[in-house]
Amino acid sequence: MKRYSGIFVVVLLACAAGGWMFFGCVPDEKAPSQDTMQDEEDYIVIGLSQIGSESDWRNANTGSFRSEFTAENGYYLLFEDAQQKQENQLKAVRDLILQEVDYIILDPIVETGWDTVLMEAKDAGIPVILVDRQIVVEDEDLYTCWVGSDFREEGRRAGQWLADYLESQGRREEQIRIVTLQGTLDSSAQIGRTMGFQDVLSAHGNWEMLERRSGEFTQAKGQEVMRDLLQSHKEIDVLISENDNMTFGAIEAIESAGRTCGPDGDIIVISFDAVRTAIQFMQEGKINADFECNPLLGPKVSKIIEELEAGERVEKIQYIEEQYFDTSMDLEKILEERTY
Amino acid sequence: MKKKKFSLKDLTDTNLLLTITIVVFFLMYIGAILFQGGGFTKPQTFFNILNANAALIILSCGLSLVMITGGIDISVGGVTALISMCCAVYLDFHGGNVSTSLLMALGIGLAFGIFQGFLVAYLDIQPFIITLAGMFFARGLTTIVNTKPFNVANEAFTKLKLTRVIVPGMGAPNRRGVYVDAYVELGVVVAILVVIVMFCFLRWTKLGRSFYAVGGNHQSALMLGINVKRTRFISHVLCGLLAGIGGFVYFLHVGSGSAAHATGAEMDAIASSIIGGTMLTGGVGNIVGTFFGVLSLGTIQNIVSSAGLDEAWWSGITRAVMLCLFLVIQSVVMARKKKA
Amino acid sequence: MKENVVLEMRNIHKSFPGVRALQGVDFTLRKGEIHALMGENGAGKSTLIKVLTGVYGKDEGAIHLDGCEGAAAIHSPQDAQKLGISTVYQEITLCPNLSVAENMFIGRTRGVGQNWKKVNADTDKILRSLDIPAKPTQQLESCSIAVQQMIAIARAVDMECKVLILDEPTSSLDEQEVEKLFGLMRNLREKGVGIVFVTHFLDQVYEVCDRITVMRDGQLVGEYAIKDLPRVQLVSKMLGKELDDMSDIKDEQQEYEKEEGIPPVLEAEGLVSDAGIKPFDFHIDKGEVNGFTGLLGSGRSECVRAIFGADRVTGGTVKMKGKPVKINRPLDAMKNGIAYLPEDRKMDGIVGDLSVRDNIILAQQVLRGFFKPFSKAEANKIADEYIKLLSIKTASADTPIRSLSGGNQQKVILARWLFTHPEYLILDEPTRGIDVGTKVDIQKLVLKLASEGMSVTFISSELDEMLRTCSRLVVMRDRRVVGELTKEDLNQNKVMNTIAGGEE
Amino acid sequence: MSKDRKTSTGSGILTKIVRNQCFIPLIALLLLVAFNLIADPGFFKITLADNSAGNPVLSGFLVTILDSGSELAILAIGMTLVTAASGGQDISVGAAVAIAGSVLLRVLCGSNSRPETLQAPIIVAFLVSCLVAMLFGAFNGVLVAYFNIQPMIATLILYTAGRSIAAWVNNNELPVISEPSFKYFGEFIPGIPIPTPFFIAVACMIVIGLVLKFTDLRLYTEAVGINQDSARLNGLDPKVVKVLSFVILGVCVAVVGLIKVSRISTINYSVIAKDIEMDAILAVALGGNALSGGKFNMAASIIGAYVIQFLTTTLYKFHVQSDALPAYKAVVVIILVVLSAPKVREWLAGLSKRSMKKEAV
Repeated sequence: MKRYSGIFVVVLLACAAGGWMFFGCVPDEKAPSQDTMQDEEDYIVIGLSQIGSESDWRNANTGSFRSEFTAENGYYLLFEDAQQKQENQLKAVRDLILQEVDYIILDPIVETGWDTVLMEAKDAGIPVILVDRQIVVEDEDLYTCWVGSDFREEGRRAGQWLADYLESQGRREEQIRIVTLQGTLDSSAQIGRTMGFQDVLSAHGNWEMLERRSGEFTQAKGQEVMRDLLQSHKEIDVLISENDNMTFGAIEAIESAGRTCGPDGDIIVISFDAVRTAIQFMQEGKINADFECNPLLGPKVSKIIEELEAGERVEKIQYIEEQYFDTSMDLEKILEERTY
Repeated sequence: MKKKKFSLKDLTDTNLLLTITIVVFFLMYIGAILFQGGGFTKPQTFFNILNANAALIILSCGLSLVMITGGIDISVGGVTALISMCCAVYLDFHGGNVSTSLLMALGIGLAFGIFQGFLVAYLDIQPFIITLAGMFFARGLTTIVNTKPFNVANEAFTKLKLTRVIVPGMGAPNRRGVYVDAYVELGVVVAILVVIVMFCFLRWTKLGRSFYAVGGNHQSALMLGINVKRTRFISHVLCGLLAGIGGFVYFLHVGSGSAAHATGAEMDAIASSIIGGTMLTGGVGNIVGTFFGVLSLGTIQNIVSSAGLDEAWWSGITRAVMLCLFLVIQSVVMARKKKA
Repeated sequence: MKENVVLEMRNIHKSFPGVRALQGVDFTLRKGEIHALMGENGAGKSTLIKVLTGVYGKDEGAIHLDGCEGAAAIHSPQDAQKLGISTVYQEITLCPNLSVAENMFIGRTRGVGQNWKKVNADTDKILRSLDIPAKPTQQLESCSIAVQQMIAIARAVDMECKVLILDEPTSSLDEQEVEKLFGLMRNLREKGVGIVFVTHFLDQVYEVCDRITVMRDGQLVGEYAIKDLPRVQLVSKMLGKELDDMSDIKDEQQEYEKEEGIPPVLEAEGLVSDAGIKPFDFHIDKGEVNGFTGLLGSGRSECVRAIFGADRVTGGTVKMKGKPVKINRPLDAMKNGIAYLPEDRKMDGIVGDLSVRDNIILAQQVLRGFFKPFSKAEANKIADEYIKLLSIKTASADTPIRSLSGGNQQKVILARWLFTHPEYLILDEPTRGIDVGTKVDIQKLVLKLASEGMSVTFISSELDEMLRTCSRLVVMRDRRVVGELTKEDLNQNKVMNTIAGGEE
Repeated sequence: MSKDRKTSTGSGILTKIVRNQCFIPLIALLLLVAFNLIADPGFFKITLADNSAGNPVLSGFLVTILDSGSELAILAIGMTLVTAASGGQDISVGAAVAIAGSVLLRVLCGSNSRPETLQAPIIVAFLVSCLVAMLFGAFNGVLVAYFNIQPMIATLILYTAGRSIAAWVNNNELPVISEPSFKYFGEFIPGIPIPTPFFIAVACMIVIGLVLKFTDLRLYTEAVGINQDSARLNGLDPKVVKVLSFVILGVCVAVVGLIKVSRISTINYSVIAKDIEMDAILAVALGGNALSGGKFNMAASIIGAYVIQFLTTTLYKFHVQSDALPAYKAVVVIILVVLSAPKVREWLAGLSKRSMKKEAV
């Protein structure tokens, strides 16, 4: 009887293969299927390969693309969530190539390992726009341009702000003990911000970096690591936290350890990203300064795409405008304008 | 018996479940082609599913072996991560060569298999708890070997990684009209070889059949003169060995070492085996089914993402629904058996 | 070793924790004979066979095989197979998920490869030669139980064994199939194979066997040529009562007189369950002690399980005190005042890791409901009371029941059901595997309870216990009620004759 | 012989202590304490200081253990029951916590993910999340009891889908609660220097203690876990008891969800209560409860949970990477499991007998 089941399976396989031939290869040679045709006629199809949805920043970033590339604006957006894995992202880009999108927007998880897949995109004639994080490739022509924040500049500005702030507080000559909550190691934000701050740090002999630990950009981890740091270092004057989510966690840890932070507290907190909640924290006096890492890349990318559609050349590296906030500003007003 | 008389009742449990799996897979794929078109019409989409899941296919084969004997192994994901990290470190920091790293991968897999197999088979410890510990251990050890995720730059390895096997006649023109050959990665070839070898092993060797015997009723198997302990032991060792191969294929696919690699791979592998018709209670299962089980999961992911659904949660839910469905089918088959 | 002897077991001892399963048993099997191994349940037949086939190790004694120098070393089923001992067990020990051919050949040869084509062809040949209606590639499970049994025998036969053990192979076969099997057995006898045949069907023994070895309570009763041992004597030897012992009077039991006008405590009509018994009628009156008797496998346990709702009841009606009741699950029965002490103490009776106290209160606790637990003090009081009442030997009420001896475990279970104050108590083999003192205690208790107005159904493999306690016996054979004996009919001869099938 | 008996009664109390199920986890705890005492007595320092809200609060490693161990202890309660009744473990608790937390936030926030005020009383939100968690527990239970699927595999379904469902409940947004009183559950109530989760854990322990005392839960669960057939013949319905144990675990999950979400006032679907199922199973095993079901000791499980937290915190203190922790835990598990394997025990018993004999000679 096994023989019959075998026949059954073979028949099935044949059916399926036949189906494939019919639905797959045949229309392929003649014309694209109806769906894609409609897409190609009416819309510019954008494929977005996003890292995940691990933080508010990321969600604001995704949201910015979603609200920019709408049908009303003449776009069709295919969204691929890589759930923090490069392998998923590689597959996502390949799938997008196969789906013949017009542009691929890639927010790379790590810096390396992109050559092949970008080559495939190039071969398929699909321009790739990198956003947020940067990559290392042998041939810079593999991608069209990069849009994002200048992390090193952010770090440098944070250092500079700290120097100014300490001076204004009259603590210029004091021994300043600093701890850093780093982001996910080897991410461009982590490298940039750490190095930028290091640039300023090395110019100040009285600043001492007690410890740098990774909080992996998450709130839970930030809280955990900060709790640990507080227990192993008695005196901490400054906390540099490389994103807001970690900062929130760290503040929890600081408070539950019975310490205080912010302008009136004993630990100066400098954070990055400046999401809405962080501004609220600033209002409550828990964060001293926050350096924006603007997630609203949608409009800028959309402008670039318009230029490309028009056949223009675009700049290879495009920094997005960024600001910073500290407690001396009119936070009420900022908060009102803040959309994320 | 004439073909007319053929009915589902005549199928063995293994073949019945296998048939269900294959039917579901092809219905799903044909449905995707019909309703989503786009990328699914291209053979390369299918090959991409294979490329992305080659390692999972191998891991699932190992799990199927263990599950057929009535056991379970949830350490395979951890072992995969450990292997990719060890190989990456070895290749990049110690200038090792690729073939030695392959041996290392197999060695690690075997070591886990032998250790766990011994504890399970000869000390009668529940396989679930011991392989759970194995998973913990492998994951932790991965971080101890190296914390940071990094891409391997070793030339020989990169060359191997980029090796592609062209599938003749399956290519398609891309949007520029250039004909692109369809390809699979080296890992897929390995995976298919593994599937064939394991299929033959289970189908035609005495040891393979005794796997079924032990899983079906280990008391009977003992009475039939099968060395039950040794059979169980071998199933774990083979699973370990396949985890070694799968780990290396995974490493070859991602080309990097990271503690976060292959998270949840063990659960995916178990789910694939179940969907592929491997009975949890042992004694029923088929490697071909497992192969299609993996493909079904991969296809679901593709369908979900190209349908524009937010992949991160939709794929989770659809997979769970599918798993639930197949578990209930198995349960019903079991009930049917008991009644008869 | 004597001429013609293929297997000789001498002075075999085997103990399990709390039980001495085999005590110095001898067994001799000659070439070309069919040798019946007889005994009631718990007599040690299965243990003896498992020792012979290496499933259990023996504590003492030696096994000699024809063609082997000295004592044979049998430590595993594989060893036994290699030495030419093949077994077909009572429960089918083939793998249901493999094909027929695979079942025939797996585990028999060393090496990796197997030429399945040849295996299938060989299997086909064997199946044909033995007239077994199965295909080599068929999944075993899709064959009927009888065919599976025959395949198991075919496998054993094909292994060119010197000793073939058939452990109740006929229990699931119909007459034609049994005939076929007997043909096969005679055929093998001609070829010089020694066959050990274990069965409960006396007809079959007298039809096919040459010699009988009888065991009782882990001991050898004797070895007899078939012509020297008439049927009734065989039964009496199995049950441990000589026929001339008929003077044994029911001294302890008062004659039960039915009170007129009161409906029976329980009345069942056409009751049938999915455990494979034929529909039966049954009733019991207030203060009556009756019993089901019959050999093992005759369906006596299944009957009471059906009454208690332990098996799925598929038909029939039950009335209690004249009122119809529905009993679908044990709790229904318990609520109606029925208590059931199950046959298999280990599997169905005790909750091994729980303390004696918890085991005593369990049933009553379930009746009382989830939100009304006994306080620890109450439970202890109850436990102590019953420990004293039934003189249960235990270190304390806290001791896990597992560590008690069989008899005391049984008393605990009895205490559990007495504590529910049932109107109708079913005792299925309450005296199996326990010491003599406790046996007597339990019988006395049954009579006392009956005199206090409780109805009791008492089942035992030991006929004299039944005769001593019961005022009415329902006799069963082949899962069917074949007779009901009361008053003057209640004597060994009559009962044994009814069990044996009314001949002689 | 008589000599033997004397020594055995003499050491009776000792054997009783050693036999007690709490013995192993307590010994593990003592070992950890001793290790920390030697390595750094500062581990045990507890300081009282004001936090940002001006409340005096206790801090120190011990407080951290009591605080962070709460979730584990609560889950260990439910896991112990499930293990006892079904002879298997629920691996979906982490995912279920994510669902419970997500539902809680959803009810509290309404449609707006950043509400200024709570849209519903916390108690209502908690009850809703409790109900949802119980439903998911019942789902697992039904698969296990009525479909006869091994618990680990049955709960694999929810394990796979749970976090996705959690994200779906809130449309993949990350709601943030700004209401300060919501933080009380995960941090401190003003004026009380001990972290609230500890009180919640204690409350759970008291509740389960009372339940075990005033209902038949223990007897039913153990009877079903030890001998299902026997339990059925005593009028119990093993299926119902199994489902019940999963539903109780659901309640525990909801409580943990509340604490977890309250701690950070928001939720991260992929990280919240990650791997907590493994720790909870470990706690049960460490408490000396058979993973194959049957008799259980709730206190031992709870102590087991705190021992694991103790181990975790100790490892953290010595700067073990948080990702490397599982390796150390795995070693502990393997040693425990191997030591408790019947075969190894037999072998050890044989070994000690032999050595005793040698001594006698």
